[in-house]
Amino acid sequence: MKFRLDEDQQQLQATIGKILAADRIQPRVRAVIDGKKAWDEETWQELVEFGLTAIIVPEENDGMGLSLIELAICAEELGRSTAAVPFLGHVLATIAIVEGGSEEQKARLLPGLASGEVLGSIALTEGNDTWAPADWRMAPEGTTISGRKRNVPNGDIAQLVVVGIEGGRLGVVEMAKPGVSCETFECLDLTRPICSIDFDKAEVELLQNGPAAATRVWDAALALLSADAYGGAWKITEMARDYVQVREAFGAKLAEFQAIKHQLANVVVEVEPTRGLYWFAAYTYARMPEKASHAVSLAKAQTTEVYDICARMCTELHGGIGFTWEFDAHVWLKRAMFDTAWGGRPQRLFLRATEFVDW
Amino acid sequence: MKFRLDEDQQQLQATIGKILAADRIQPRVRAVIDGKKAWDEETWQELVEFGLTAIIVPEENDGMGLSLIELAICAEELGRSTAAVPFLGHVLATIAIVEGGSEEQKARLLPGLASGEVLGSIALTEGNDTWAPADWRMAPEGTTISGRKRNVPNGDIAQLVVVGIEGGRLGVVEMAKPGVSCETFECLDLTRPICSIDFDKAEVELLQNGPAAATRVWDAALALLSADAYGGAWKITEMARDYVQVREAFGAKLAEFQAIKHQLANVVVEVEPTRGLYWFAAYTYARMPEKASHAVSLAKAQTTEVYDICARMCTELHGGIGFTWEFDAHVWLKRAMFDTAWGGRPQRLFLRATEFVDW
Amino acid sequence: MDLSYSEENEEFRAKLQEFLKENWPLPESIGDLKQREEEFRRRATEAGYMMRSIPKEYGGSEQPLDFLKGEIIREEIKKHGAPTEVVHIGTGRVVPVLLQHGTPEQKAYWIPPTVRREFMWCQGYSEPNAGSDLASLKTRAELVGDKWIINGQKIWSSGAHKYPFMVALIRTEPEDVAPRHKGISYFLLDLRQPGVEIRPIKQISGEPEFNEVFFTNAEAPIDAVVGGRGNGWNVSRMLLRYERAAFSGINWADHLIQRCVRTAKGTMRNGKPAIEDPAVRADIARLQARAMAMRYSAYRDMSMEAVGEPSGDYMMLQKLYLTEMLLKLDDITRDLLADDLMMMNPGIDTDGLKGNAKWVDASLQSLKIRIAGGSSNIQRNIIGERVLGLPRDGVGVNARSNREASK
Amino acid sequence: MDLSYSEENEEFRAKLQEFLKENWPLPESIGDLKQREEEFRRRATEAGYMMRSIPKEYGGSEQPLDFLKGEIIREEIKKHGAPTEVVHIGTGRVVPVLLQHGTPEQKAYWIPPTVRREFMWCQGYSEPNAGSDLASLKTRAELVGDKWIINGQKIWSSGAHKYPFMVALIRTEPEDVAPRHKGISYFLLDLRQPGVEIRPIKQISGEPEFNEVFFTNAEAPIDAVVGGRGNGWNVSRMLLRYERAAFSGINWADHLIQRCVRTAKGTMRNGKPAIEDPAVRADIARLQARAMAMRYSAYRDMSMEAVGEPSGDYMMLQKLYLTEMLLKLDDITRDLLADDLMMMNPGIDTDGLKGNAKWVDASLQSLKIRIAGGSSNIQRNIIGERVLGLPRDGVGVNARSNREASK
Repeated sequence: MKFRLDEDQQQLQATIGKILAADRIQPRVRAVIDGKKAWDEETWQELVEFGLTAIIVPEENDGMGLSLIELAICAEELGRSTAAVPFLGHVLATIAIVEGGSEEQKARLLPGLASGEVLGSIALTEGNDTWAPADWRMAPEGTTISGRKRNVPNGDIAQLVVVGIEGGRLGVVEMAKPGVSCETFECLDLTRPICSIDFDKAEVELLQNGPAAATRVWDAALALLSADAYGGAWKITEMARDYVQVREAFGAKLAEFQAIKHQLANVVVEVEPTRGLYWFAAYTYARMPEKASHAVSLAKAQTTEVYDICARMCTELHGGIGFTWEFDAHVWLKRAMFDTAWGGRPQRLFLRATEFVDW
Repeated sequence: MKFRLDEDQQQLQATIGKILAADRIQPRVRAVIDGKKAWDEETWQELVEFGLTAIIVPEENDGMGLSLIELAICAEELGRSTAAVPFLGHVLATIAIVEGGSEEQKARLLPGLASGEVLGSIALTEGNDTWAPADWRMAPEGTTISGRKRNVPNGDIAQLVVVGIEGGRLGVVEMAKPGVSCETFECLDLTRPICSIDFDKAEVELLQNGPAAATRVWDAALALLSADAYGGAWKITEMARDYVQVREAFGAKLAEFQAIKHQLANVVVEVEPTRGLYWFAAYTYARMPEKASHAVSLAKAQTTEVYDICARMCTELHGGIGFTWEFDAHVWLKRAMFDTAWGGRPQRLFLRATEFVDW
Repeated sequence: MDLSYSEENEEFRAKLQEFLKENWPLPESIGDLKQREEEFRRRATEAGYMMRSIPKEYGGSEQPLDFLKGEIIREEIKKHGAPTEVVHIGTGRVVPVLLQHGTPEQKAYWIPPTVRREFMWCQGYSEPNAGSDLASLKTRAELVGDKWIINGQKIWSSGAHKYPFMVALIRTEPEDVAPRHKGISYFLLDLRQPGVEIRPIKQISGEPEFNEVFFTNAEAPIDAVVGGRGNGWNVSRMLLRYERAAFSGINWADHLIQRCVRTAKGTMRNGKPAIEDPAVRADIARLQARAMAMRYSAYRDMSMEAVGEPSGDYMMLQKLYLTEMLLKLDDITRDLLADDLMMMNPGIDTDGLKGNAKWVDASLQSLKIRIAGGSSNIQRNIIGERVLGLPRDGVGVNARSNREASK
Repeated sequence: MDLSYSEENEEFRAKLQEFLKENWPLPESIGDLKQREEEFRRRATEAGYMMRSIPKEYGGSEQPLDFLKGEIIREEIKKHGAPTEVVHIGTGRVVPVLLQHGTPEQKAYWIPPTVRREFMWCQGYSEPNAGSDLASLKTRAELVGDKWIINGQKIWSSGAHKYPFMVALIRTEPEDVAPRHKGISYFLLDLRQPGVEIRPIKQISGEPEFNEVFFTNAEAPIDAVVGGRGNGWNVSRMLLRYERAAFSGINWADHLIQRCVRTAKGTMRNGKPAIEDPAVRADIARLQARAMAMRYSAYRDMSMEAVGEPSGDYMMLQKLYLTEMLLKLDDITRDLLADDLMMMNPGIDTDGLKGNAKWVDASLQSLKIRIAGGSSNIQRNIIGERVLGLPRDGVGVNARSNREASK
């Protein structure tokens, strides 16, 4: 048993970490936050060139043939950097086709996604916490679908979207085709804007391998969001740690006040163990699929809840400045809130986990 | 509107407080805790002589004709002192007869309870959280009852016990009569030992005014336990406050460590507002009965939960000494645990409170 | 104990109801809605229902402090749907300070237009390096001739971008005055002058509310100081006892709980409204217990104060207690919101409409409450020291002065 | 990442299963149950399944550190129902210290009987005025001729009323040695002597476990000190790396969760087992997430350590993380217990029997965990300072030495 990153994985993390270094990414995130850009195309291009979009694609479909473990490591770094890139929707669309497509579908659809030429996204929930495949009500009529899907990440810039369909099936829709329209909103997390997509007799191509693939897609989402949460939580903890060692009040550094020190210690005690948890979630997905739904549900619920508490405490530790738009703490805070909500709120997922135990 | 204690009530509280002064009561509690005495008969006699048992009894039945407000004030002082006296069972039996008895029953039964000549107790639950009158399953056969009642406070020394009967009725049983036996246990809270009572065709006298009185008795119990919880919580908070100002570690008083100061501040923030809550609970019982069940349920759930958290934190603040039998902190801690459990656990009572709202 | 309204109170209520019936709504001949609202407030003040703690000569209705009547007025106006008294820093903070510490000239000059809301106020207390630790503030005013010349910077001034007047704490005495807070004075400033620059600060919700205010040789007349030079610390810390202060937080809590219930009714879970879920019900009941504890603790304090009894420490705890309650409320509403948490205005999407629009914003604002007006840690220090009598902090300037004192 | 067992591990498991089949249960001819258990343990040690970190010459089985094999042994012995290795202070703390710091004579004298559990140990660290702050301990040993003469008092010694040997920290150098902890030595003491008086302390659960131990001119031979005079602080703080340490807390947590599930199955609520209540299920799942986080964080640490990678700070956090988890478990079980919380042994009452007997005691013990072995506040200080690199406390002796250092 070796529960560590091997040399290739360490190398991968280091390289992604360099692309996503704070001094490179933060100004770009800021441009998006301040509405100067819709999203961070520059960083996305760098990540695509590096091969991020090819990681999870089988070698025979022009991918790297790596596993969700490698993808989760990258998700941790993305969470840490808060890069405003369409990672979540794209890789979940890719995974949906990897898991659900016929050989022909994979050969046709995956190379474009792997190379980043085609941008994908994923449309699961129909609102009100209907993330589970069993909750999807959108039914196909012949080769078309009609109705609304919600919370589609970066749906407004995607060219291809994988849609969850009644009975836990998955279908592929090209956004440019007739009968597809996208409504955007004022989003909480501006680094990962979501939209609603309305389908009006839009042409859909069903993936061959339905319900099992749908569960895999949901599970992959939960594992990746766990990784994002861990990465973000550690980063904002570091920011607070640095701040309290510089900022003074009452003639002393904030860090010299025991209450402050203990508040940060309590944060670390919660955050650090969620790394092992997200690793295990990604590991089960890749290597022990029979344990995956249980592990990813617990991991997503726990890591995102911890991220949220951590982000709130660390924002509070910054005092008034933490509550300003100009200061970056709220970018992490809002990503934390997004992470708790997308894919299912914590309480729902803790309950889902119990479907896989013998209680 | 005057939400304060009037001069008589202040006088009452001061007098009871003197009887129950720590330097008088603590050695007696200690004797009970250490098994040298079964209960604190001496203090009970003093309280009886003062008139504690007559407070809630109507004047026409040789009582003082005061309200639950006055009784709750006394309960606060009892909670504060942890006196090992059979107050809870006795006053609830009394209230059952006040609320449920016919004129003849009251005239016959109340004077003995008011004077303390007869010691009463109350038998409601049949185990497993069946405190609500609707949950009682013990059914009379003719003029007898059979079955087991649990968690009867000081049932082993009571002469008369009021029993909750199927359909929310109440009945009086004389403990000395045939067919009544009492099983004692190793109790958590040694100041208020509970026992189970087995009835085997035991003679029972039904009280005239059934279900409404039963609800009143339960409500009174909840209000009185709220008062006990507030009194106990403040006292153990004071003990911890005094301790951290004396005890030193690392060359400084514990109180000089900000973490300690904040832990105590957090305790006070929770404890202090529960006084208004228990006052309101007792007030509604006495003056706004239509609001009582709602208020007493919320008050009992909240004050006892706070007492428990407070007692744990204050015990912890005492370090190792807090975990020893010789030190008194555990007496409050265990009363706090008793207070959360007797009459219904907090979660159950929060839910009960919602029966009386329009949600 | 008596929570019932006295006969006098019931008469008061009856008269108020009559007043409301006669005076709201007002005929359209009086003007547009805003004008009618102002006319109503003018009449309510004249009748003794608004501006109750302000003397008649300054435009108030000069009524004795009576928190119960305050509650009756709030209840009845709300029930009737009439315009409520506008609470703002001017009447809430500046006027009470002036009434207690101002010269007759200061009162006459500042209070009437403030009561009429012609003078609107922002607050200039915090500075970039003096947040919780106000005693270390650095903005200075120097008396040159008969004018104060002010230089420095204030931050977190709510509304400075729209209100022309600022109540500010400014250092007027040398910095080495000990203790440090002795050199601070309480100023009333007119911001409409060249020496003042205002830069709005956007909040994390995206809305502007705060401002930075820069003073570069800004001017103020010699009588801009209230309560005497170097006495600003005491003046600003004056306990505010006006009828609405104690209950605004409590009424707000009750209001939020009601809104939470409505959201739970409108949220479907497994085909049933979430309000039918026992866990949700019990969670909301927990909030209700806290709101009830707050209300009756405040009633107790007020009742005891009214007869001169020492009323305990509840009012010192209320802010932290309320903050904790809002955190728990946030947990509940976010679980109810589910997906909708990801949109700033979920109400816009008709599919998602369930009265949620404000919860996301509330979730962000709940953070501000923990920071603003003295952080929770400062509150805990105060409670530890004043309520429990524990020693002052062993770290920083307080520790230093303690150590020096004990030498 | 690879969590699967290697072929070598699977072979190890197969051999162990065979060993277990052959050696447990043992024939009654060997003696009574206790004797058979001891014989099994002797054979298991000989076969390399117990006392793995102890050299053969001292009665161990001298196996290389392999936490995975440790887990396999635990799993298989449990599955088979055979006697487990007895964990005690002797093999858990004294022997590792001796192996690293002891002289050959000390090792030969102390280790073998400790391994055989003929020498049983209690710990003498805390004193009445030195709890969390061990560096301030006052019990003294003076070297008179070739003997140490010991005077003072120890407290919270678990088991001193039944175990004859104590491992103790005792001051041997002058008190003004700075820093204060430099004057402390690590002693192995025989308590069976006239100069030692032991007074049991009853716990709040009513059970005796702790003791006060008074030394009045008690004696110890000159070689009772391990690791050199004045070096006791370092010796006692040696990081203990033996196979079971990391996982005992985690395995315990898993065990408690399983027991909590059983209690929830046995508890009826509204005519249904409580385990069917979604709120109860989600609550227990929350515990499971924490137990899972602990297990895989520990696996990660161990795996990285095994190849010499810096393994992060998880092991420093585990105690607080576990403590928090036990608090949450306590909340759940107490809600399930309901009325039964009022009895120390609810299992006695057949009506109430639902495997609850130990939860009330567990609820009380959960407090001890927070206090014992360094209070939670001390843990938070350590985490703040060592994990986050924050400055040391500004209060007390550390502050003083910091201030002096910065002069």
